[in-house]
Amino acid sequence: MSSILAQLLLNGLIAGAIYALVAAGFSLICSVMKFMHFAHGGVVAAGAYFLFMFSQWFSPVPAILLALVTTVLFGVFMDWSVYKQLRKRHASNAVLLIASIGLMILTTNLILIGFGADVKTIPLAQHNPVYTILGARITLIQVVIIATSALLFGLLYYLMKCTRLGKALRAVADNNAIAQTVGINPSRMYLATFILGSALGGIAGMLIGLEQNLYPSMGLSLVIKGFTGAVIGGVTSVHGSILGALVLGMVENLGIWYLPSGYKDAIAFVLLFVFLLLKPEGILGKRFERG
Amino acid sequence: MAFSAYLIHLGILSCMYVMLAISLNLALGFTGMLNLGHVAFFGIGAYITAILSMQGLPLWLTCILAIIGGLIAGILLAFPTARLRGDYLALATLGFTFIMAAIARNWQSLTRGALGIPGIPRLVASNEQYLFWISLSTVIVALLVSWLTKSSIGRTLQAIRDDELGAMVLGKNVFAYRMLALGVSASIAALAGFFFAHFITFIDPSVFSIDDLILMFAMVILGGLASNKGSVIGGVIIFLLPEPLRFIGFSSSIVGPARAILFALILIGMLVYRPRGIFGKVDLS
Amino acid sequence: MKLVNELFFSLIFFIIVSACSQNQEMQTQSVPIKIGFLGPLTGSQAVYGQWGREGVEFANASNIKIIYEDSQCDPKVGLSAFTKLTELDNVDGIISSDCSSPTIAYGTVAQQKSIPVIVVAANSPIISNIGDFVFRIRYSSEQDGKALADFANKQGWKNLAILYQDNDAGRGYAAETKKNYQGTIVAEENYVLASASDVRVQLAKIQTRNPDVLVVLSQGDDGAVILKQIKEAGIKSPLLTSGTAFPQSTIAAAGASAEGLYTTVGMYESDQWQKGSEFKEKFNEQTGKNGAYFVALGYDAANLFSQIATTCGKDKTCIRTQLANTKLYEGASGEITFDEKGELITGSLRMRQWRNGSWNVVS
Amino acid sequence: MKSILCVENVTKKFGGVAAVNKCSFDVTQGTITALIGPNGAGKTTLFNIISGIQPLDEGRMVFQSEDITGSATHEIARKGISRTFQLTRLFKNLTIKQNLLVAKEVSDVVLKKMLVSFGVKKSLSTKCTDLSYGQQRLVELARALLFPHSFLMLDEPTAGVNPFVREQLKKIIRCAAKNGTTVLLIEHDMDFVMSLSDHVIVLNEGCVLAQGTPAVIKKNRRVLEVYLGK
Repeated sequence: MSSILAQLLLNGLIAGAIYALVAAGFSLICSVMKFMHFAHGGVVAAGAYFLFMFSQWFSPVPAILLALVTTVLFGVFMDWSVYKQLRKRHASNAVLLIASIGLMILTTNLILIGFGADVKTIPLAQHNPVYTILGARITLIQVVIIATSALLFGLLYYLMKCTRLGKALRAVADNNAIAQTVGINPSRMYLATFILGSALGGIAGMLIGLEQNLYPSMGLSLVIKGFTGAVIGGVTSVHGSILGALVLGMVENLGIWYLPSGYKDAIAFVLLFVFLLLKPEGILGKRFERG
Repeated sequence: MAFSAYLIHLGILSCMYVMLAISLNLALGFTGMLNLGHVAFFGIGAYITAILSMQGLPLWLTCILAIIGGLIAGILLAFPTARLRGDYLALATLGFTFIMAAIARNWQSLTRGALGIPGIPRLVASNEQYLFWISLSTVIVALLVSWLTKSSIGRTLQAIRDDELGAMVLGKNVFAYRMLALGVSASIAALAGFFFAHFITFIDPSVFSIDDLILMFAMVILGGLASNKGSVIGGVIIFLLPEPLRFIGFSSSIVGPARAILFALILIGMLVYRPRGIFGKVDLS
Repeated sequence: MKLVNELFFSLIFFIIVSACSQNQEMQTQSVPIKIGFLGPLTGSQAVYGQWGREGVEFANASNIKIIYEDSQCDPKVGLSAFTKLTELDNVDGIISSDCSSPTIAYGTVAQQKSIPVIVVAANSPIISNIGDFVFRIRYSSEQDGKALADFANKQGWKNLAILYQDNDAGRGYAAETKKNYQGTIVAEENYVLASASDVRVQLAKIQTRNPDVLVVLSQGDDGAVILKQIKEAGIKSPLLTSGTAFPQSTIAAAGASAEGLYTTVGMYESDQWQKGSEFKEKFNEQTGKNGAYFVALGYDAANLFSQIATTCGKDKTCIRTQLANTKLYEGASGEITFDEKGELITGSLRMRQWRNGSWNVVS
Repeated sequence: MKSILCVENVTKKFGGVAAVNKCSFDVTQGTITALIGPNGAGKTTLFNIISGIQPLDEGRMVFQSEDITGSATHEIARKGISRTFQLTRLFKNLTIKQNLLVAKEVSDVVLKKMLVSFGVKKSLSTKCTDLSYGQQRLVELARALLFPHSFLMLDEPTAGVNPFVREQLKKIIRCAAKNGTTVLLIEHDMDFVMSLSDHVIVLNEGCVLAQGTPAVIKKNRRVLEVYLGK
């Protein structure tokens, strides 16, 4: 029985790590710019599809780099063309949320026209050896996913807490107006946030694309799990969201060990409800005070 | 004759969407509640009448029970979300829609799960009669909501939307009013679900799909927040707008996604260039 | 910023202009019989609509005019599209390469309006008793389930586990397999398409029951991931599935993890059907794509309507009777004969196994 | 003279800092009582505690011999406590008429008369966003007066208003007091306070430093030290 338990915990860790990759980018953008960037799912899906496209013409390493750059450009273009116009018009974050849902639909359907509807897999992922730890089986890509999300946890913690950029981002997140009085230019910070957030989204998309199938509406289901994890961990803290996403992965996988597996999404949302009611600031976040 | 039958069909579905837009506007436009759970109430209404009418209950009874079911669901959702505002309320209510979809898919003894419920009795034989009944009830719903929003209750709802604290200090029990708004909005959505179930005679968990949710939001925002006239016109425009796409000579693999892209562009375009929509006077706070 | 403005308004202007021009061109057509095509061209199931459409277009029968509509795999949109086709274009027949829920929605109305419908993709058992105007030319999930159960009985496997996708097709397969299986069902797990990418927990639950054989019933496009995860989970027991659920593209995507997979097979996939192999070659030459079963079904549906149109013209009841008496029609997808409920009669399906890169028929 | 409101040992801490610290005082029925003190003395926090917006950590509040500690804002309001805010809070998307009707359903005639007497020369259907700052303060005060109340709390009514509106406010407050309303107001403008109030309570660092008639308070050494500094 112990090997099954080990497999369950490992599955929870893998699923949690995948959600964490999405949650990291989502919560970075959400904490600095104070709105739920739903279309981050579209950026993640774009990352996966760009890797699929480039890996057909280039060898793996250039394909990955090209895919990352194009995803960042796509994310920044999204901010420039829609969110920036809304910010100029002092749109509330509810308006930004609805606009991001609109962008999510737009991206999904652009992928549908561009890449067609059928499910794709990325050719790079063919040789994927399986390892066994304590009786539980894990593939190379899954190890890379867990390692990346752990690395991101540390890197983002370091970035936000110990670098000048991180302090500036947190200053803008805490109070945009006052941050300006000390010479921080918020629009440059927003650009940096979107570049970083979209890069995280691109990395998430590529790794998830290697691990699972690619289908046009993959972005939506991923971003929903991503923001649920972010809320659990604390939307205002990036590394908190990564932790929250891991918790979500664990609870989901352990949950459907006892419940019928059809309730997997429902478990995620009951968890979201519980945190929204009892601890909206999440495990590590601070009160999400807004004007 | 043929063209009129097609128009009647579109008329029936437009009435359904107008009811959904008006009721969503009551929560979103008048009370300022970003409720992404509106499609769940629609689904609850559809399932209640489908399950009960298959047991042989008369349709006027299942209609009332569907409305009451919607009311109860709206009130129940008001409790856990009492303290939530803005994006957090949006996330929680979106979660409610997904939970209802999972229940519809997994509680197989009640809802037959993914197989859905076929053979739901039609309300009336011909579509013309159906159009009469659904447009009658749409007019009644529109009058009820516009009376409510013009009354002192409606004024208090708008006060709560603009400044909750200000309303509280004037003795208004904000939670009770929000519960009322969500309850009424939910029961109208459930009524729309009732008409849908008896028109299409087959429902399955896809009634809880969030694609419809985005459609409803586009209708309310295009029409204008806190304007019932706006929701009616926004509902009709958004529903009928993609119809000409059917007649365009695109190769059909483009027509499908083009419709969704058209919606998304309209939604984003409205939010950027005209956030108040056509008739709205209020910004989404 | 100006750019976004122009782009946005020019798109709207372009759509409206081309909408008006399209109407004139429709009137001047000579009047062959008109057939409406309904299928999902967007959404997660869009691949089924697109396969069916490719088959129908490939047939390009001269005496029928096809009008395509997108149902988005949604009953509301499907019914609107159906009403437009039957009321506006007053089509004389429908080819449905669609999901079950829209098919059931407009199938019931087609039956009332006595419009013949050929169902190519929808799998739900409900469709077989909609009425005598609705015909289905693909072998149904019942036949699949029965063939899988008989094979497992014959191989002497005592305990069987089932993993199926929780939709009408998956439920139909699972129910039929359980009905015909003599051994004990040790585990029954399902998953939802949206989170299909992760069935590890279901597999872990199945492993604790250590079944002799695992039956996997999915809608095909997520099959590759499931096979990969089964291999990763180290499940050694033989794998059984339905032929339509695992077309060649999924087998290719699954790569090494499809090794040793048994699937039910109609005449078409197993290349036992001469006309089927010819169709595949012709289709591959002209389009460069390999013709999935659903493409062949679309092709047959168009040809059936075209052949019947020569005798019946626009008389819908005549089309229905001709369809009902179709006997041993040699289609690309196989031999087509309908039973009294309009379902395809096929001999019991054969089984085949995928071993080092090729199929070999086993029963 | 009966006291309408008793505040006993009220304490409110914000993360260790005691904004209001064991503060006790009574407000006598029918008087105009002013609450003064340097910035950060806890005046507005105290107002928010009385109207139930901020929960208190310790202490009790009794209004017309009924304990209102911990009751919800709308319940406290319904007991007859009406208030205005330091930063005017009007329902921005609603007209003047709608704003006033939320407080109490009255005929247009009454509303028009009130606007005239307040010196607000705008039609009832003007949207609040089209009013000047001073006019907005007057409309908020009108709304507070319209709301059925016996106790009126005003948070810095004269902040940022021109002298004409200031005189207008003085007239309105005197008239309200004459009709039996008890008024408690926070104010920094000493002439306004001294010429208007019957009783003055001086708050410093969250507790009551001194209280008495304006004349007594003017000469109280400790009050001068706190205001003018040692």
